Amino acid sequence: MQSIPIPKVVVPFAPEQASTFAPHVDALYAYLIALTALFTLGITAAIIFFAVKYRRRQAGELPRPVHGSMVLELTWTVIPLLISMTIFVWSASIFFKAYRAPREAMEVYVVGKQWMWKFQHQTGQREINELHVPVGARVKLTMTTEDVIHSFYVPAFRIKQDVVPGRYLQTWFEATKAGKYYLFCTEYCGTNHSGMGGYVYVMEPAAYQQWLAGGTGTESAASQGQKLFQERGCASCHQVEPAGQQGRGPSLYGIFGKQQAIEGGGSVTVDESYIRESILNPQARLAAGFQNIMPTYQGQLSEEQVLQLVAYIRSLGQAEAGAAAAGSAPGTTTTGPTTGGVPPQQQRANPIGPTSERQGSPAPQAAPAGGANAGNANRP
Amino acid sequence: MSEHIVPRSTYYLVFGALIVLTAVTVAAANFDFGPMNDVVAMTIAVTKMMLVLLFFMHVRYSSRLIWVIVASMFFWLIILLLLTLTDYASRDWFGANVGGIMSR
Amino acid sequence: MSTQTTPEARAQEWRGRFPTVNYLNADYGIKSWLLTKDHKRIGILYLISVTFFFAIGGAYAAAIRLELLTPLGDLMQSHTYNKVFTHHGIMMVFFFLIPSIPTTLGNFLVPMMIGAKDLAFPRINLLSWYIYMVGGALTFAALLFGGVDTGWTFYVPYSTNFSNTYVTLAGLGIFINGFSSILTGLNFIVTVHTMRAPGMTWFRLPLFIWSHYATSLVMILGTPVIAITILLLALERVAHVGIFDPALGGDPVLFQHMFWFYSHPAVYIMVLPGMGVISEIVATHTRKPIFGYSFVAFSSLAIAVFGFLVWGHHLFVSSQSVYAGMIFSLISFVVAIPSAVKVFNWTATMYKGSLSYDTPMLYAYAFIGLFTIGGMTGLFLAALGLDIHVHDTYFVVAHFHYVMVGGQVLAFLGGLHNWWPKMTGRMYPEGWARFAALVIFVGFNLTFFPQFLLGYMGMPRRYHAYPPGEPMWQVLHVMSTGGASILGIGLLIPGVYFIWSMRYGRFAPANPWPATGLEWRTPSPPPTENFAVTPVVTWEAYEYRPVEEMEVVGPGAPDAPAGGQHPANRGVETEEQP
Amino acid sequence: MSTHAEAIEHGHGPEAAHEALAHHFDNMEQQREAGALGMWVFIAQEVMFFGGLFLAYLVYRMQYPRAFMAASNHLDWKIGTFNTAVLIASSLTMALAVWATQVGRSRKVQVGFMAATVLLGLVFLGVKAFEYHDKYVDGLIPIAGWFNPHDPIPAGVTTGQYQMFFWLYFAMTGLHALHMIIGVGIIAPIMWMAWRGRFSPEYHGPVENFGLYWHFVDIIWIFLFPLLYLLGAHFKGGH
Ligand code: HEA
Ligand code: HEA
Ligand code: HEC
Ligand code: CUA
Ligand SMILES: [Cu+2]
Repeated sequence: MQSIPIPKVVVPFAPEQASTFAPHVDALYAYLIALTALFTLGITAAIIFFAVKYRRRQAGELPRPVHGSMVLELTWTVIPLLISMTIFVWSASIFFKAYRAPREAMEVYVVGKQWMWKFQHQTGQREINELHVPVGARVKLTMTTEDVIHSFYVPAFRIKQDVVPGRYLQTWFEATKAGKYYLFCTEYCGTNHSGMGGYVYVMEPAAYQQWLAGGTGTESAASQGQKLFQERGCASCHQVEPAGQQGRGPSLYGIFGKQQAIEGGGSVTVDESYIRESILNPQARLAAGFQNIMPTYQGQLSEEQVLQLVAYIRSLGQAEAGAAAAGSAPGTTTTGPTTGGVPPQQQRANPIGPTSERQGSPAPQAAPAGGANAGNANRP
Repeated sequence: MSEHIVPRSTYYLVFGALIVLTAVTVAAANFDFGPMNDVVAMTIAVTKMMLVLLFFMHVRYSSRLIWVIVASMFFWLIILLLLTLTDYASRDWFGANVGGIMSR
Repeated sequence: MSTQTTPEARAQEWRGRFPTVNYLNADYGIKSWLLTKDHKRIGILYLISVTFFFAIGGAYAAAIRLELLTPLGDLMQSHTYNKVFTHHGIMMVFFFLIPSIPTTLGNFLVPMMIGAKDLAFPRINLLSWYIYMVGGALTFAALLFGGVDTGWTFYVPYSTNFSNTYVTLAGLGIFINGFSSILTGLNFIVTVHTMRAPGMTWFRLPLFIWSHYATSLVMILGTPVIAITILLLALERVAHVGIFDPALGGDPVLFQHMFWFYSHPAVYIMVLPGMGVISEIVATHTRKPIFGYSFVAFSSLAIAVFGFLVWGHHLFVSSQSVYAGMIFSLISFVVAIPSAVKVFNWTATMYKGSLSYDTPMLYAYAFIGLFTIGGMTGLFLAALGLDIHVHDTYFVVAHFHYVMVGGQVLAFLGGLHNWWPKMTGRMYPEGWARFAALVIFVGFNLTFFPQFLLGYMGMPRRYHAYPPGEPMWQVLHVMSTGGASILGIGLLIPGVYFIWSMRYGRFAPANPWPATGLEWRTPSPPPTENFAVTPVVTWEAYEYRPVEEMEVVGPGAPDAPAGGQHPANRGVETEEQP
Repeated sequence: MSTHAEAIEHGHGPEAAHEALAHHFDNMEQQREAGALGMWVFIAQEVMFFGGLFLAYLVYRMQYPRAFMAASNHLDWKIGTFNTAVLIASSLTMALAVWATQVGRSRKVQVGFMAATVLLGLVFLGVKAFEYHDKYVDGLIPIAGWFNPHDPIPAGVTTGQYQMFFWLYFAMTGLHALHMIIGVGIIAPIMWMAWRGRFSPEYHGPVENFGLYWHFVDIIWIFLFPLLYLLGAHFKGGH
């Protein structure tokens, strides 16, 4: 994929440019400011000029009527149209790329809740209203909310994404500069909306490693999920071993990213949303060949716990699946986003473009990529 | 008066057609046309609506202006339905979770 | 009032204030106003009520600005602040700006401009005012009893399942108010179609009529959708389940679609009438026909139609599909073009005109400049990649105040000055009026320009407090509050001198500017059925003098005696000025 | 530029004004035209009003087709068909009422047709009330705490989605019924006017415009019927 050179535009009254995305947005902003200045100043100048030059000199004055000009009308219809199409194309290309989350990224789960942001790293760290990330790593956020709509906004990164109850949404960024940046909630969510924010700490890899080591709860999301899996009795119905035969419920080993046939026809890719649905609303889409006996866990698990279960189920068999994909074993095509084992040539380039020499090693040593390793490490 | 008076026989005919079409739509519902189910049902409903509009509501004999109003109310209704559906129809085109599909 | 007390005597005195019998003194007493079916009187009723709601909305604005003087939320509690900006938005949008021009100037002028005796359905017209007042009263009551804290956009599920404020009551008021808007639009459309005077062809209509026609289209086809949406929202609050409820598999984003299907076109309800006013003012005060009349006329219709295709640009980061976002963005750029056409044509009209510095024209100059800024910043928001950053920040707040306050509110003020002589039969004090216009212009820019910068720096909207660690943010907020104070004072001045002029102002001639429209060819204030004889129109819109005369006199030469009978006034009896 | 070159007299034209002519119209033709146009514009407004509900229906129907089919089978298509016929018949009698005023039939004929319309409308509403009661008995009132379907919900369908269908069912048919109730309220004074002999071939705007309204309500039902009652007929019993 061809990468676009990062523009070197600095606009006044802008927050720091701390992500690969920021310079692109600022450049577009500068272009629009130039256009606005052009049109506003042009029109203002014309009005002032006319108002002075053709000011009324005598009370009874009657100017000669001018009814119009087709040429002029066409000119000022077509030229603004063309100009605005340039804006559209430019802005849409930025938007499009901003939504193409890279496949290979460090993942963080985010849950919004009146009025705080909760983060859960795959490596187990949990944070509230603070998010620590290494500089130069692509970070993919999988987000949801426990209650109302919130919006995740980091001005310095120029990213924003609403979170909607009942859905998983994603956004991503690659920080380019170490520092401490504001994190805001920008969808009105009730009394303490303006207090629902914090900071994103972007750290040099070494410092980040240190932070990881010194952190509290180093139990990974997946292993927390595993605990829940035992405690909540999931294991009584679901097998999680590679060779395990089907229990009352389907084996969950290695299902992530696969196509799952649905009772009554059709199939679905097993992704985060589907797993969440299977836990909270199991009767919505039944795995083919199984009874509708799984109880709903709606109201019994918090969104965070659901995410931990998701992380756990995701981790099951991921390492092997990755290896299989690399070795192109039949029947293991992975369509959903995966973390481990995707061969380098299949990794998508950073859609926004390279910022530093770090490009090409998207998951630096600082970010133990995703649930794959974690899941293995914690397998009993 | 410039208004057109529709003969009673027309009304009776239209009424008959509407009743027959109601029967047809009920009958059709008991067959499975697969994806065409809704198309069949809606085609019949639209036909019935046209009969009511054109004859009971006299649109057939009305001025161009009334035609324009009738056309524009459908046009705007279709904007509302279609443009919203562009969102729902294309939500998962971009890959899982991006834009995000509804949880079911 | 003097010592006279009997109603007849008071009526007599009231009549004595005007040289002629007109709609104002044709009848006397509160009842004659509250039961009137005269479109002009209904216009005045609306003017009073709309101003009332504007003052309420303004008071809330003052509270917002005071709170934001300092970064910490020290003036009021966050819960209170949330109510304050919600009330500000609801009052300003639903009860002030949407009805502002159409129900006042529109009601007053539409029949007169087309040479009719009244609107097609006078009783429905009065009814719509009552509906408006009932809706306003309910919503206002909701605000007084405890308020609403959802923001004017009422996003679910906050508004349905979480907020424990008076959402249902306020929503009910807005629901009811919607029907007032629908009935006004219906009346205008039927009137323009069926009530035009002989000879008043479509392309002789003043552009004010075209823009009101387009506005009415939006009112009729958009408002019902918000009505049903709010109804569903209220039901959902009462029954605790419903179609937006995520617990049933409902999609909160569907609410946003339905809300903006109306509320984006509604922003054109909020600006098209202003554009109509500006067209009239520019033609009158340059004494030229509007350059490219038919382009300006059709651009209003184009805005009304295309305006319905872009609502999704409010949902770029709401989890709407990426592709839908692109479609909505693309059309948003297209809908900007007709607005651009208008701006260019107004400017071109000034070329080789006879430009006055009368107050209405000052507002028109300001409108064109500020609307351009407001509209161009709309393009920033329509630009997908950029909107990710500025969505729900003060950049948006600045954008919409530029188009709504710098646009419609200024046009409203300009229109009020332009037609004040016609409505009241009195002139306003020109000197004061120009001064006030200047104060308002300065105050406005000082209030809202800093907000663009704040927004790009990342200041989110609907924030009760902001980070104290950013001195620049506070500087900009202080500027904004300072500007708002100036703006507030500037807005009070017309309030004072308009009231003053009703008693002490100079008597206005029938056609003070002079202008060409039919409304100027009847006395000021007009009689009850507007015209003594039904006019027959034989001239084009804004035709200051016939072409043959031009050929003899030559271009641009002054040909009328200063202060004397103006050509556009020939054949019209004007009152002597006392 | 001649302002009053050819001014016409203030007043209502040469012939004596009809008693029903409002002061601000020039003649009956203009008044009639304005009335009909106004009614059509109002109907356009109504279409968008219902449009919001149809949109919600369409979105969720697309998302949860199976839930909607299953839930639809709880509605009795026989009752629905009967009511459809009743409503169509009432449209016919309304059209005939308009016809009777247009050609100047006696007031008894005019009132007779209108009364038939009202009667059929009331039959429809009565049946509707009966159906609502049925839903109540079956625990299908989609309100929090009340919704408790007695029949089992088929596999692959969540209670929520099921409830969503009934929410839409009640919203759509409820709004439709409300329009019918309002219609009955409006036709009453019109019948009274007809009884007083106010309508003639020259003046019958109110009847005509009410007819438009009534037919519009009929059209809404023409769509509601297949969308709500018939979509799962071939899916009896579910999978
Ligand atoms: C009167 C009201 C009004 C008007 C007229 C407009 C006009 C426009 N608006 Fe605005 N808008 C609002 C009121 C209005 N808006 C409000 C209230 C909100 C916020 C609601 C909320 O969330 O609370 C909003 C929000 C809003 C958003 C969402 C922002 C967000 O929340 O992220 C967007 C995005 O596209 C947008 C775009 C536009 C565009 C493209 C126009 C265009 O119509 C503008 C067209 C005009 C011009 C372009 C200027 C003249 C042109 C020239 C001088 C020539 C040069 C032109 C070119 C080169 C094309 N507006
Ligand atoms: C018509 C629309 C309109 C108008 C005119 C205004 C006018 C003003 N607005 Fe408003 N504003 C909105 C519509 C409008 N606003 C909306 C829709 C929102 C979003 C709400 C939301 O987020 O939900 C908003 C939000 C909003 C905010 C953001 C709040 C937040 O997000 O936290 C701010 C902050 O500065 C603000 C300020 C102002 C100011 C200073 C004025 C000033 O221009 C006001 C000036 C007026 C006065 C000071 C009163 C005038 C005096 C008189 C009327 C005298 C009359 C005299 C006599 C009768 C004698 N507005
Ligand atoms: C009573 C037995 C039972 C229990 C307990 C149970 N499940 Fe299930 N589960 C099933 C059955 C049966 C299915 C297949 C039918 C379906 O999709 O609902 C299933 C399906 C699933 C699926 C979808 C798998 C696929 O291939 O489609 C996931 C994911 C899942 N369960 C996770 C869990 C989790 C997590 C828990 C504990 C919190 C749990 N289950 C508890 C019986 C159970
Ligand atoms: Cu969370 Cu605002
Ligand atoms: Cu918009």
